Amino acid sequence: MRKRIGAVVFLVFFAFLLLSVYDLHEFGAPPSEMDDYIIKNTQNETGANNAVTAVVFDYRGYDTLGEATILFTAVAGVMVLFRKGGENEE
Amino acid sequence: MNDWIVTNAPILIIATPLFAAFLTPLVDRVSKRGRDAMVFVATLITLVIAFILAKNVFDNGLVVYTLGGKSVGLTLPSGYHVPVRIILEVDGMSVFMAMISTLTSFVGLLYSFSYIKGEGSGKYYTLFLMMLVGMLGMEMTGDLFNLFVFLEILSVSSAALIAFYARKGKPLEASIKYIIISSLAALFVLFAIGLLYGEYNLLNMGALAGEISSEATFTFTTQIAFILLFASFVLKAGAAPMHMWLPDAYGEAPGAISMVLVAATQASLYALLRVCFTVYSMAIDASTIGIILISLGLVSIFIGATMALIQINMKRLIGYAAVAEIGYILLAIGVGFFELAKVGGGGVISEYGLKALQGGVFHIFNDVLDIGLLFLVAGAVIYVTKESNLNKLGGLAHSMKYSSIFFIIGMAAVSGLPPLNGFASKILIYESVYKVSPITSIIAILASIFMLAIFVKIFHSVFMGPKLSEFATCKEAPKLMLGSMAVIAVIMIFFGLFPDFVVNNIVNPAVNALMNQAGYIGSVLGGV
Amino acid sequence: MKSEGLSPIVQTIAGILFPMILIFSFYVIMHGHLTPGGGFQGGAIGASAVVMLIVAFGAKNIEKKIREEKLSAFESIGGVVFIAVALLGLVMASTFMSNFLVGDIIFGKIPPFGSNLGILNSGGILPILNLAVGMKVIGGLSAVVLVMALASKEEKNDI
Amino acid sequence: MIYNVPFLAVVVLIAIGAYALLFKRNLIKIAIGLTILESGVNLFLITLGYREGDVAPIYTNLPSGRGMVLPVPQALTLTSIVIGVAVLALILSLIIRIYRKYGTLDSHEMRRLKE
Repeated sequence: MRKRIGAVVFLVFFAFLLLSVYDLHEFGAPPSEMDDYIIKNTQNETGANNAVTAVVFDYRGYDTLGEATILFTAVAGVMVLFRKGGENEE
Repeated sequence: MNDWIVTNAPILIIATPLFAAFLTPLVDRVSKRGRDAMVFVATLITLVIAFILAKNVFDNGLVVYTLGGKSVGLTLPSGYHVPVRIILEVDGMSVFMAMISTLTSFVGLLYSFSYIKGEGSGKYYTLFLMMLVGMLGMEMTGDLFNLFVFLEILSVSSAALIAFYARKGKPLEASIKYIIISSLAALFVLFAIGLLYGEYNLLNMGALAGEISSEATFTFTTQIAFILLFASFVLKAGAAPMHMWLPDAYGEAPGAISMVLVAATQASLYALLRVCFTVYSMAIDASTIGIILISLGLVSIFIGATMALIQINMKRLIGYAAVAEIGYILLAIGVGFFELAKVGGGGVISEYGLKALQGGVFHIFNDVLDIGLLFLVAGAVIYVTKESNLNKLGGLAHSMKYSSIFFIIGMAAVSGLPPLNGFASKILIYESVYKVSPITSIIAILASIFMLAIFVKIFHSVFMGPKLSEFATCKEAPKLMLGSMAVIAVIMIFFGLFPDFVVNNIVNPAVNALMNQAGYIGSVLGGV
Repeated sequence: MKSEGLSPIVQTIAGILFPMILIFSFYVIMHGHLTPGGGFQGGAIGASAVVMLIVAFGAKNIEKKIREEKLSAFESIGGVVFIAVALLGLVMASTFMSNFLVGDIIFGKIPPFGSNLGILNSGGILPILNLAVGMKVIGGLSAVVLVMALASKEEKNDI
Repeated sequence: MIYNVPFLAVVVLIAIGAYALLFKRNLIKIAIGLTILESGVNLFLITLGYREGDVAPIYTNLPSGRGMVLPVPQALTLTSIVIGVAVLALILSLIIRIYRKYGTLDSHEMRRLKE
């Protein structure tokens, strides 16, 4: 019974996702107002030839700070999990 | 200098704890005391900046901050009509949440100083600061993808801290449950962001709200993106049908982390409000969403109150009470949303609709304080006795006088007894919900009474009765722990005694900010 | 220590390859603003060099040479540099993360518009941030792999 | 709409990942499911930025007369991949710990939280 409910939920979910991309723009022709600005101005605003790097470190550099933070957090988390000692805690 | 701080406060509030978190492992190698001092100072500075920012926003309205731009207020690149860079947008609701986050983190840090000892304490404080960064980042940002990034920071650091006692089994189970559910929710948030990006080529929430402002542009893809965002944030906020991770996570985390986790859950709730009220409020059928929120709230109240009854672990019981409290918030917000639909938006709302929103937003703060205080007391009990089973605990009031007083304050506030803060917000909720549906209001009141009964029972079993021999050597909790509990208790009593002052000065700006969608859009796109 | 690590052939070749991979990683990091790549990609390459050593020599032997706390500190320095550069943007120019080095002497050249061969001395703060993130990723990923490798070697009764 | 096949591939990937999350009991398989799901979302972001006939958005040695695909989705994908790595590292560490503690990876067998 549990499995059957799961299957129904799963199928509904699958159909739902299919519908969601069905209505999206045609593949290969996206709207591009924001990106066109970046492509046109990346060289004179950031001095970088690579527009992706310009987005990663300049236009959306704050996100990159966040993602570097996540990596740092995960490393700290892994080290906490495997730390030595700690038998007598709590 | 002062102006400089005020202008740059939206980023400094995030950069300060982040910088300290990166420095912690380096300082930890040199001196443990130095590390503690640095973490304390960083959190204190963050708290101060939060209040400076709050004053600025309450006085002057919404603040924007363009990251990497030529100037702070230059949201659009010169001569262009869409925002390109990441923009922080801080309105009344953001600073309201920021005050909650910084306050709980500060108190939680004080508590941790005497609670956390031994190996791994350096990493503990790193992760602790990262939780603060994650919450503040979510609350400050005006960019959807950025919201996702900080949501993940919050999830990863919380999961690592829930599993802090990694030698035991239960924290590991709670943690893996939490991290899998969190990343699942975050991935669907990301998918929804992708849908919105593919549809409008925008990531800024204000600009997106401007695009989704009418029925015509509210396409099918956009609707599905809304459903995904709504479901994910409800899941992260721990509302009832998707609450299963919450009592485990709250119950197994170290004492102070349980309290900060409550604030972290409210950050997800904030994201839900942001999506409903700001990004989609013009286009969605608000009455339907209102009814969905009300039913989610009712289910949460019901499940939270009934499941709390059968728990024998003290912290899990409080965790279920937290589910019920989230239910009250969702109920009130749902009623407000329902009323917003009736008059057709535009910032106009009926009197009791406004009251419902006030009650709901006020209750966010009170929930964190009440449940947080109970978790702190529970943490102290576990710290002293090494026992969390309610059937084995007893007679602790003989040795832990102050803790038992704080527990009474906490339980009275959670059950909505006057003159505490829980009463102040719950009376607003009951009053306004009664106007929409009397039966709902009665259920909410009954659930509160039920919670009072549960908490009186556990108070009796934990603190009352004769002194048990196995706890004969137990002393009162350390002073620093009592001090942090006292800070929370004093704020709660203050909120309970002067509810009007709080509602007028803190809650109302937040509520107005939530309803002022045009202002939010205008601050990005200009024109208002 | 007999069971630790692979055969001497593998160990020798890993020892020879290790500096080469690090140099390649450095190249990918420093040319991040000109060619495909950047801090994360280069950092992942560098971390793979460390992982290769861990596989070849065994985690215990590597840990004697370099402790995971050192790697973690290395990562911390990367993070501190990143946020310090971002804060310098706030102090030197207008906003947090602003690219204050464009037009300056270091990394300040602005390339001609359109297709060009690429100038290494361009990109403003981008190369510095690339380097910081590269440090972070090398330190972070190798620390994670080292810790996990050590943990899976631990005796079961150590729990 | 034959041209929307990449989007369909995304949906299939996400569905496979969701299937593993819903029906599998082995924690490692759940982690793999999460990774597949994440790959699906990353592929979705990348396909969103594709413009027909265009090249990567890098000006170094750009072939003349060619346009560029959108750079932002690539940057978002990069961010999302690193986040995925971090989360996966944490999940795998938790799984190692759990296996040490209980000696099993079956999520149904370790329901000790139900008191």
